[in-house]
Amino acid sequence: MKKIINDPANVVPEMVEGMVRSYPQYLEKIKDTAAVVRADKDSMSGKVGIVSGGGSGHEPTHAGFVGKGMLSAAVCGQVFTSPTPDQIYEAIKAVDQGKGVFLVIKNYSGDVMNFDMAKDMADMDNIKVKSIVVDDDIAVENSTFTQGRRGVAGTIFMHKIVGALAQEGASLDEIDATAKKVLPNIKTIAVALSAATNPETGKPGFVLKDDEIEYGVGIHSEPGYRREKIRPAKDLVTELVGKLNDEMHLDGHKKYAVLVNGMGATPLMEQYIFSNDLLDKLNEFNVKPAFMKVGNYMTSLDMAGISLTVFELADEKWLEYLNKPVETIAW
Amino acid sequence: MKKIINDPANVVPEMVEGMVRSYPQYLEKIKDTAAVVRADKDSMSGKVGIVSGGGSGHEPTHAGFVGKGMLSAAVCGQVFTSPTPDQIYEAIKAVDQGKGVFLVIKNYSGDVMNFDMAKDMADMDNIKVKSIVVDDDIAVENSTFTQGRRGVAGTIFMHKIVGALAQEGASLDEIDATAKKVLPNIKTIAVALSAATNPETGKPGFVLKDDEIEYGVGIHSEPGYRREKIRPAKDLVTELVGKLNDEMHLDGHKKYAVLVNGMGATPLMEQYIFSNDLLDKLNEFNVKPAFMKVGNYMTSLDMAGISLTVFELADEKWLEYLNKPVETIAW
Amino acid sequence: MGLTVNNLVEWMNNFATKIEQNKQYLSDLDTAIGDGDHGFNMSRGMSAVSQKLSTMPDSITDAFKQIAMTLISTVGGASGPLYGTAFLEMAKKSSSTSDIGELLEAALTGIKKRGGAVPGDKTMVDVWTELVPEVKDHSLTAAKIDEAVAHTKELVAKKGRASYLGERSKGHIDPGSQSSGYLFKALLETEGIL
Amino acid sequence: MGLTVNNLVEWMNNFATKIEQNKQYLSDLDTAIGDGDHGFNMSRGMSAVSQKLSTMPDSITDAFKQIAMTLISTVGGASGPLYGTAFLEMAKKSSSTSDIGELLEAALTGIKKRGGAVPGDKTMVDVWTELVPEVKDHSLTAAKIDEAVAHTKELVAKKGRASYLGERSKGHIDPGSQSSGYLFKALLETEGIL
Ligand SMILES: Nc1ncnc2c1ncn2[C@@H]1O[C@H](COP(=O)(O)OP(=O)(O)O)[C@@H](O)[C@H]1O
Ligand SMILES: Nc1ncnc2c1ncn2[C@@H]1O[C@H](COP(=O)(O)OP(=O)(O)O)[C@@H](O)[C@H]1O
Ligand SMILES: [Mg+2]
Ligand SMILES: [Mg+2]
Ligand SMILES: [Mg+2]
Ligand SMILES: [Mg+2]
Repeated sequence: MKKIINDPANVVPEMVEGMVRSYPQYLEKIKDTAAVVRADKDSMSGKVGIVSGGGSGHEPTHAGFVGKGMLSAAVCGQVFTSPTPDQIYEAIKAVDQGKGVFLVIKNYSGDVMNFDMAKDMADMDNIKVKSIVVDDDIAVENSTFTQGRRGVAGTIFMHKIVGALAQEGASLDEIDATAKKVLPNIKTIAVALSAATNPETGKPGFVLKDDEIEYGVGIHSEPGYRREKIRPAKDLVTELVGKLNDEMHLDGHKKYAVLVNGMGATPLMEQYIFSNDLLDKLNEFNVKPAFMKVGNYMTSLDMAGISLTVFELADEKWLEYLNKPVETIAW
Repeated sequence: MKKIINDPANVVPEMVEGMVRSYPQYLEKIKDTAAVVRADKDSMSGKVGIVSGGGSGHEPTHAGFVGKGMLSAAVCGQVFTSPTPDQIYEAIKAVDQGKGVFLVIKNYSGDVMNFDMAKDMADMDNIKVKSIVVDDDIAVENSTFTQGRRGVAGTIFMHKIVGALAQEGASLDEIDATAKKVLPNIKTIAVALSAATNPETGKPGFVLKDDEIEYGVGIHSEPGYRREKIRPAKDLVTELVGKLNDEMHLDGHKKYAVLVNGMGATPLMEQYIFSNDLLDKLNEFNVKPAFMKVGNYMTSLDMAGISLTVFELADEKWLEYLNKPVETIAW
Repeated sequence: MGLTVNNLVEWMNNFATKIEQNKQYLSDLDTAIGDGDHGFNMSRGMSAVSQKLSTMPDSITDAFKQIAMTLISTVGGASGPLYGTAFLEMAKKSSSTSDIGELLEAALTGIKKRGGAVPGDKTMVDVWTELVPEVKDHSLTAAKIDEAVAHTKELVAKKGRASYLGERSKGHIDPGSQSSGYLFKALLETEGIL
Repeated sequence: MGLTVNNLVEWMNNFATKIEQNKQYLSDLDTAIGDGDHGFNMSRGMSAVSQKLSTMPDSITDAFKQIAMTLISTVGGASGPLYGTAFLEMAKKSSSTSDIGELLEAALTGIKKRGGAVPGDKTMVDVWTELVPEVKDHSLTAAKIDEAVAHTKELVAKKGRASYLGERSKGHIDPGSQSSGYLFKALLETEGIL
């Protein structure tokens, strides 16, 4: 493991300091926590607060999306480890303006439980808290008897939608209702060329051979659904779009937002080549994305790979929300 | 070599297609070239055109900076290979509005010669062309008898300044004069943990051991000035800031813009940890950056490492120019 | 003699030592079917607990509360709220009883409520469900602990990160069950509580 | 006999073959002191030239012009404008002479002007400077070509990418000099021109 760090045990606090100090126009640290809150307090006044967070290692997610028009605060857990309830609770308190706070949680048992405990703590303070648990990763079979699907890159679309709603003054209930409608329309699937190496453990999550790839991996190097020899970008697109189409039945009469997301160590060159093939493939379905982003948004440290998110814009307003300007580091 | 590509010989045209198709709001392809021009033609009307470019593999540079307030066009060469004069010439013609065209060139013999030939071609069309050759990399000893220093990440500050000037209607001569003043104030130095693997050759530029780093590498895996064992982020900062200080004598009474640039495969987490140590180190010089950016701006495919650029804001207006809003994919 | 502040602290310190010694092993178990951090998470938490308990708490309730709060605020991940909840429930229950069997039963109820797992889901719930009755019956043995932990190997995960693997989670010991095994081993080794 | 359209095309095809055969070697030389692409750059260019010349040009001037333009628009990097300029200057000169020595002399002047390198800078200029007089004197031999190329090994680069290495560029053959060596070898092997 060769990384630009100091003590592996301190990567998160040092990273948070670095972010906040590099971008004071957007971020402030919440005292004695690894959570950050919008520097522009005026933009939050009278609005519902939006709090997200999770394990670190997914930068620019989540802190990179804190700012006017998007998140009010983000809580940074240890690497790939959910933040603790006390920290989430501090973030909730820091953003509450009496209108309530909405939590965007990715569906991992750790995240769900820690955010739930924080909610319990906020309840005792009479802060109204509602939440959505994002589960966009279609690699995992869905079932009510299990943990269900993971929350991955599609989460940033959720951040953008609820952030835009909050900014225009929507109530907690309105935000909650829209988030629930949005949720089933966001689907993501990934392919990895290599796993991430957690600085704390110093080991990669899995090891792929020099010519192997794995479909369906999660953002913490959770193993995927199939391993095979590397193939041309076109074939990767065919596999991933095929999986997405099975789920959401791509339809040229519908509108879609698309996110091609680099996992951390994948050059933009590869992401754009993938995007080129993707747009060809979507053309076969008569689909032309109404909104598209390509880049490193929900990373997994130094994992090489790409995830593909398709978000069906079932409501005309959602495209408007995606296009609303924000003041953040990374959107 | 494991990459998300199709035919290695086609990576550049496919990448350019992918970029233009993913971001039609910013970019258009110039017919029969691998050059892109601003989609927003109105924003160029009556203004000096700004053209940059160079070998590909540095994404989001250069095409990611094409848009209102920054570049008018960018020419994408083969991977790590200067574009050819005919392509540069097409870009010059595509952006000329009768006010002349300004070229931002990185100091590599290939780039300089190809852009020079394009200039000759434009001359024959009576298009006024001026240019600046950026040579911000202090890793290499300077000398008038040699090629001189390389142009690296600091180039994006040049893009921003001349782009802002052009946007506010400055003349070609004014832009040229400011660019000349800006040039000696931009200095960059890098450290690599691994070299880039060019998809065409399939080989890394150099090989570092599992615990080795190299200071002073270029953006095409040109070897640097010293190789040693990996050290804590703090020590890397000390080395790089030391080199920069030798050149520019950091001074708390002066204003600086800072760019912490990831080389492609370095997670943002590491870049922010580096930034945190950097800001501590700059504090020792009583320097607090007036402008700062952290992220992957001038990459070198899948190279792991960081470059540090310090830009002395000798003129108050330059900070204004840096802060002017733009409409690009990547600034 | 039963549970006292002293032997509770001893139990925790013993647990902390076991976690520290098996930090890598626990993380390796987690690498196979999770994200490889369980040992590091627990070690971060239990060394904070040891640190905290170096100042002797005033009461059993106080001790449980401190353990719970420390775990909740340092461990994170899935195991943090689960172990945290377990000790929080023991804190609550300890105002009415100091019987370790009843306390652990309250803890188990808390874990199940917090995580929604049921026996057979290949989580720490399996080990606790197996061993709490043994504590109550005064029949806990090292062999029974080992067996309860080993039993999770055959199961297919339905909750937690391992559930994403479906059938492929079979054949691996559940890391949270293994750390719970250490908790019960430490309890067994602490004289006077059982 | 001297230079004709026919033997010029033969020369170029022979050069293209040599480049193709040594593509990897040229890139390896460039990896040591540059960016490892010289073989790929030249191969891209010369296979385009071969392709272009498969339709026989009308005149020597026309042929040189086509070669120049093809190299300029396909090679890129440093070698593209340099080889391109060389052939462009030969095209210009060919309106007044078909003497290969004079043509190559004009080419060398163009290369020096375009790149600003002087002999000793460890660039293709070294090989050209050494060999053009040999062509003019009708004394070019394979051994002299090899020697001129090998001589660049000792030099410290002052121009081009290798210059960033300073002293460390010593001990490596300059890739552009090696490809120029192939150009002269191909010339030597083409009957009738010299
Ligand atoms: N819903 C749940 N109910 C009970 N136990 C759970 C649940 N989810 C996870 N666990 C336990 O937590 C352990 C993993 O803990 P840890 O690795 O620290 O957290 P994370 O999975 O967030 O990385 C699992 O081995 C399992 O025993
Ligand atoms: N200024 C110059 N003058 C003459 N020849 C040069 C100059 N710069 C580079 N060269 C030649 O070009 C060769 C490198 O070409 P190539 O690798 O194709 O381009 P690049 O350096 O842009 O990758 C060098 O080996 C050298 O012979
Ligand atoms: Mg974890
Ligand atoms: Mg090159
Ligand atoms: Mg884990
Ligand atoms: Mg080269």
